[in-house]
Amino acid sequence: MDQFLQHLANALIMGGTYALLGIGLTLIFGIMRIVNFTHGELYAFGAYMMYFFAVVLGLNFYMAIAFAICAGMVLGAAIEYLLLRSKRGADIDTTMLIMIGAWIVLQNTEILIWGSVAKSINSPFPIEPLTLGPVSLSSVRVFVLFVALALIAATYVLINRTKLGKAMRATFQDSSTAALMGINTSAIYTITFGLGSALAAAAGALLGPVFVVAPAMGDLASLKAFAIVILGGLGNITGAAFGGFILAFAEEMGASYISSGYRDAMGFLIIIIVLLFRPTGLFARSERVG
Amino acid sequence: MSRIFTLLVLAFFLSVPLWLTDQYYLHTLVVCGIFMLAAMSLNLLLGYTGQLSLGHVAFFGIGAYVSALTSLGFSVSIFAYQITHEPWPPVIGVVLGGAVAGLCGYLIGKLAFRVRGAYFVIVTVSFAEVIRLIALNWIELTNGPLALPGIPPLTLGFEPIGYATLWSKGANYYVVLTFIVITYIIIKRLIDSPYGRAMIALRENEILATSVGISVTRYLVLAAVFAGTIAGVSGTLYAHYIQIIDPMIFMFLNTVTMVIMVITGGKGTLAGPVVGGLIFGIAPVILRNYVGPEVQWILYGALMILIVFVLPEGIVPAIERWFSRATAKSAELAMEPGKGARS
Amino acid sequence: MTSAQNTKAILSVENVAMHFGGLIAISDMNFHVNEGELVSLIGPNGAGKTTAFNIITGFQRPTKGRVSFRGTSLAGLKPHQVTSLGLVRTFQRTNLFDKISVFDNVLIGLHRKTSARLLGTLLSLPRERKAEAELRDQAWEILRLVGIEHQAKERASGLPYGDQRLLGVALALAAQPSALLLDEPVSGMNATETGRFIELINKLRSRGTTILLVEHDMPMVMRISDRIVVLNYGRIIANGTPKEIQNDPEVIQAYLGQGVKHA
Amino acid sequence: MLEIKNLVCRYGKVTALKGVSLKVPANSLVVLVGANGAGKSTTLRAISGLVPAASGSILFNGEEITGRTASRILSLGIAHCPEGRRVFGQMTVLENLEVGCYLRKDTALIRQDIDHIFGLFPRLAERRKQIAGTLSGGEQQMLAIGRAMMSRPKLIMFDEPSLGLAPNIVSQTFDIIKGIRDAGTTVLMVEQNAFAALDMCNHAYLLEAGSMVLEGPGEKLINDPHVREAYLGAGLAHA
Repeated sequence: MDQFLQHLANALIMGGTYALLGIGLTLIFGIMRIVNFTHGELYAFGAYMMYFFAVVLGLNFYMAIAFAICAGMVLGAAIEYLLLRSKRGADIDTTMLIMIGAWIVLQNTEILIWGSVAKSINSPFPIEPLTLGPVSLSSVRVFVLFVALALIAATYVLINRTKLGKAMRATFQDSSTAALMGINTSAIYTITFGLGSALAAAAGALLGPVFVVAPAMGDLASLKAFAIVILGGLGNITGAAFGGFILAFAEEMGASYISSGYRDAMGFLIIIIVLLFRPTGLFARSERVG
Repeated sequence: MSRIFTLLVLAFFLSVPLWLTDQYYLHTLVVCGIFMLAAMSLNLLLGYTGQLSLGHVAFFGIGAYVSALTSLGFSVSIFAYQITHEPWPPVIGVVLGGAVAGLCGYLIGKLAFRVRGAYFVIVTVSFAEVIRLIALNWIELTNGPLALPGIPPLTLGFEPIGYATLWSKGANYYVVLTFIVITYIIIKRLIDSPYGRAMIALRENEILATSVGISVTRYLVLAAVFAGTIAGVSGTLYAHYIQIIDPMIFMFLNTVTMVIMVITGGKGTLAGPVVGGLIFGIAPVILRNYVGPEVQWILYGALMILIVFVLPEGIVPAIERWFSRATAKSAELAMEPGKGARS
Repeated sequence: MTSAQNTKAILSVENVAMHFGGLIAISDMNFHVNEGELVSLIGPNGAGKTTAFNIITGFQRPTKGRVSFRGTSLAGLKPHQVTSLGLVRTFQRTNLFDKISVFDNVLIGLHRKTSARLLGTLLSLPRERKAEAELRDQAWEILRLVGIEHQAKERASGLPYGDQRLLGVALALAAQPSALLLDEPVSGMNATETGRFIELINKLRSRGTTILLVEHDMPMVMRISDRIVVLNYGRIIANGTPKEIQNDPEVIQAYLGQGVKHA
Repeated sequence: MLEIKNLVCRYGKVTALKGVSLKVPANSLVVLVGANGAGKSTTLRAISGLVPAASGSILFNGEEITGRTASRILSLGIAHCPEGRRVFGQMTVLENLEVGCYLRKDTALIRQDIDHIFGLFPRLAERRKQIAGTLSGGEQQMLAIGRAMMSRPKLIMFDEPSLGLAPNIVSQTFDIIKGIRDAGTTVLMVEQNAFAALDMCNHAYLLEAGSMVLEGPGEKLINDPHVREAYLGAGLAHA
C-alpha cells in the first residue's frame, strides 16, 4: 500500500508536466489540426533554454523559467508564421511533412549547438526529500507540480475568461464567421501555436532541473503528447489535463508492476487502444473548445 | 520510348559492379538499394493509396528480425513452454520475413484503417514504437540492445547444382537489384490493374470511390499487405547483408528516410522512390566529406520543407512535365499552333 | 401509397424520417420511382433534398422508415454495396478524381465490371490482359456516349466546367446503374452546357435507365421530368406532372413565400 | 450609401457574379431576390471581404472598399449576418454577443448595448448563460441578428434570414428587420422568400445566374411575371 501511495505521488508529479504538454498539443493538433511533430522538440527547446538562461548566463532560477517559456512561445509563433501560415487549408499530409522536416532541423540544430552529451541544471531547492507519511518527494518535484498546476489554471482562464480567449474559441468554431466579427483569424492561429509551444517549453523548463537535458528527449515527448491528446479528446483542454495524469499513472504502474523497460510503451498502447475502440477520446462528452 | 529508356537505365545499373572497383561505394549502393526497396513499398501506401504510414520501419525491422532469428535459431520460454528453433537456411528466412511482415501489414491494416488521416499516422507510429520497445526488452529472443550478431549471409542454389554464399558486395548488389526489378514490375502491374486503380481512386476521393462500388477496407488492406511484405523482404536483405541488427533498426528516423525518398522522388509515381532513393542513398557519401551528420540531417529536413513548398509533387513528375512541355513545344513548332500542353 | 400497389416501382421510399438531435430534417417521406421513369425531387433551399438524397444512396441512415431498391432494403448497406445493387449516384459539386486523366476516371468507374484476379494480374496472364482490353473498350464507349471522348487524355481538373459534370455522369454510368441518381447536375452550367446535358439524359432514357434527379434549374426540370416530387420543411407537399406542379398553389407558396398579393 | 459597380467574382472555374451593379441608399431596406445559385450570397460575401472580387468596385459612403480585409470593412460600419445563422455553438449567448463587438474599444457602452439587445430579445436575456448551440432555430436567428448589431453598424446585411425557420418565426424575423431599418440602420437583405421580402422592402433587385435582370420598387417586382419564372421556370405556367 505504501508502495502504491509512493507511485501515486510520483504519477501526480509527472502528470502535471504531461498535462502541460498535452494542453499545448491539444491547442495545436486538436484545434488547428496540425499534426505537430515539433511539439516534443519545443519541450526539449524549453529545457535547453532553461539550461542556457540558468547555467550559461547564470540568471535567477525562476527568471530563467519565465524566459524559457517566452522563448518557446516565440519559436512556436515563428514556426507557424514561417512554415504554416501560407499552407493553411492545405491537407493534413502537407503540414505534417513540413512539421517532420522542422522537427529534424530543430533536433539536429540542438545537437550541433549543445552537443550530444546530456546537461544538468541545478535547482535552488534542498536535496533532502520532503516526507509525508510513507511518501517522500524531492522538493524540486513538488515545486514543478505547483508551477504546472498554476500554468494549467492560467491557460484555462485565458481561454475561457479573456477577450483573446473568446476570439480564439470563435475562430476555432467557425473561422469565417469569426472573420465577419472582425477577428484577425490568421493572428489567432499564430498566437495559438505560440501558446501551445510555450506550454511545451514550460514542461521542458520545469523538468530540465529534475532530469537531465538531452537532444533525444523530444522524440518520446511528442508521441506522449499525442497519446495525452487522444486520451482527452481532440481540442478538449480539460480532457488533456486529465489525460496527462492518466498517462503518468499508467506509466508509473506499468514500470513498477510489469517491467521498467515497458514504461514508455504505455503511451503507445493507450493510443492504439483508445483510437481503435473509442476514437473520440475518453472525455469526448465533456465541454470542448473547438 | 519510355521502355527503351527503362532498359537503358537497367543496363547501366547492371554494369555498375563491372567498373566500380571501390568497395565502399559499392557497399553504399547495396544499402541504398535496400532502402530504395523499402521506399518503393512505402510508396504503395503513401503515394498510391494516400495513407501516410509513418510506422513503415516496423515492417522493415520485423522482416530483418524474423529472418535473422530463422537463420540463427533461438530458444525462448513463453508461459513455461520452452520453444527452441534450430537454424534454417537464410533463404527460408527471407521468405518467412516477408510473410510475417505481410501478415503484420494485414493485421495492422485491418485495425489502423478504421481511423484515417492524423489518427492513422499516430497509430502507425505507435505500432512501430511498440515493436521497437519489444525488440529492446525481450532480451531472451532479440538480445535487446546487445544486438544479434553473426547473421549468415544469403546462400543461393539447389541441391544438385551446389550452393553459393553471397560474401561479396558485388553478389549482394545483384541480388538487391533483382529484387528491385521484380518489385518494380509487381508494383507496375498492380498499379495498371483494377486493383491499383481502386487504390488510386481511394486516394483521390474516397466517397466518390465508394459510390462506384469500391470497397475501402479491402483495397487499403491489400496495399498494406503488399507494402508490408516488400518492406519485410528488404529488411531480410538488410539483415543478411549487414549481418548484425539491433533495435536501432526501428528508429523513427529510418521511416523518415524512406518518407523523404518517396516525397522527393515523387509519391505516387513508379520511378519516384527509385530516384529519391538514389539521391538520398548517395548524398550522405558525398556530404560526409564536407559536413557532419547533424548538418546533413538539417539539410535533409530543410530539403523536405522546401520540397513541400516548391516541388510538392516531387522530382519525377516535375521532370515529366518539363519533358512533355518541351516535346509539346517542338510539336507545336512543327505543326500549326494548337492547344499547348497544360499541366 | 405502398410498394404493393406499385408493382412497377424500382425504387421506393417508405415512411422515411430523419432527425438530427432535436431538428427534424425529414418528417415523413413516401414516394417511388418506376422503372424507366424520370422523377425530379425539388424544393426550396433547406427543404431536406440533400438529406433525402443521402438516405436513398446509403450515405446516411434514416431515423426511421425504409428505402428499397428492386425489393431489396438498403438498410445497413455500405455505399459501395448500394452501388453494387445497381443504384448509382452523382455528387452535387463537381466530384471527380481530379488529378488523373479523363480516361482513367472512367476506368475506375468501371470497377464493378472487372474480372481480373490478383495473381493473374501480377503474372500478367492472357486472361487478365484480355479483361483489361475489354475494360478499355467499354471506357471508350462510355466516353463517346457522354461526348467527351476527344478529351480522354486530359486531366479531369483541366476540363471545362460543363464537361467535368458530364464526366461525373460518365463515372456513374461506368458503374452500370439500373437507376441513376443525379444531384443538381446542371448547377453552375451555362445554357449550352445545360443543353448538352439534356441531350445526354434523353440518350440515357432511350436506353431505359431510370433517373431520379435533384435539381434547382426549374426550366430544365419542367422540360424533362415525367413526374415531380416537391419537398418542403421535410415533407412532400406535391407529387405530379410538371404542369400540375407549376400550378399547385402550395408549391408556388413554398417557392415564393406567403405573399399578400398574387401574380 | 453602398454602391456596387460591375462586380465579377469567381470560384475556381465557375463565375458566380458576372458584372453585378446595385445601389443601397441610406436608411433604406433593399432586397436581393433570385433562385438558388443566382449569386445572392456571393454578392454579400464580396461586400464583406470574404470573397475577393475579380473585377469591379464596391463603394461605401464614397470610399472604395474592394480588397479590404473583413475586419477593416466591419470597422467602417458594415455588418454581415451570415446564411444559416452560424452562431458560435459552443459559446454562451452572452459570449456570442461579446464576440460581436470584438473590434469596439468603448467598453462602457458595450454593457449598455448588450442590455439593449436583451431588451429587444427577452428570450435571449433569459438564456444569456446558455450554450448557443442548444437554442432553437428562431432563437439562434435572434442571436445572430443581435450579434451583428453589436458592432453598431451603419449597414447591416442579412443572408437568408428566413432559411429553415417555421413560418410564424419567419414573420417575426422580418418584423425585427423592419424595426432595424426604422431605427435608422440601412439594410441589405438576400432572401428566397420572395413575396414577403418584396413586400417589405424599399427597393429590390432580381439576380439570375450571376447577373442583375430586373430592379425596381418591391411592389412592382411582386407583380412582374419574370420573378415567378425565375423561381419556377418559364413556359408551361403561362401556356
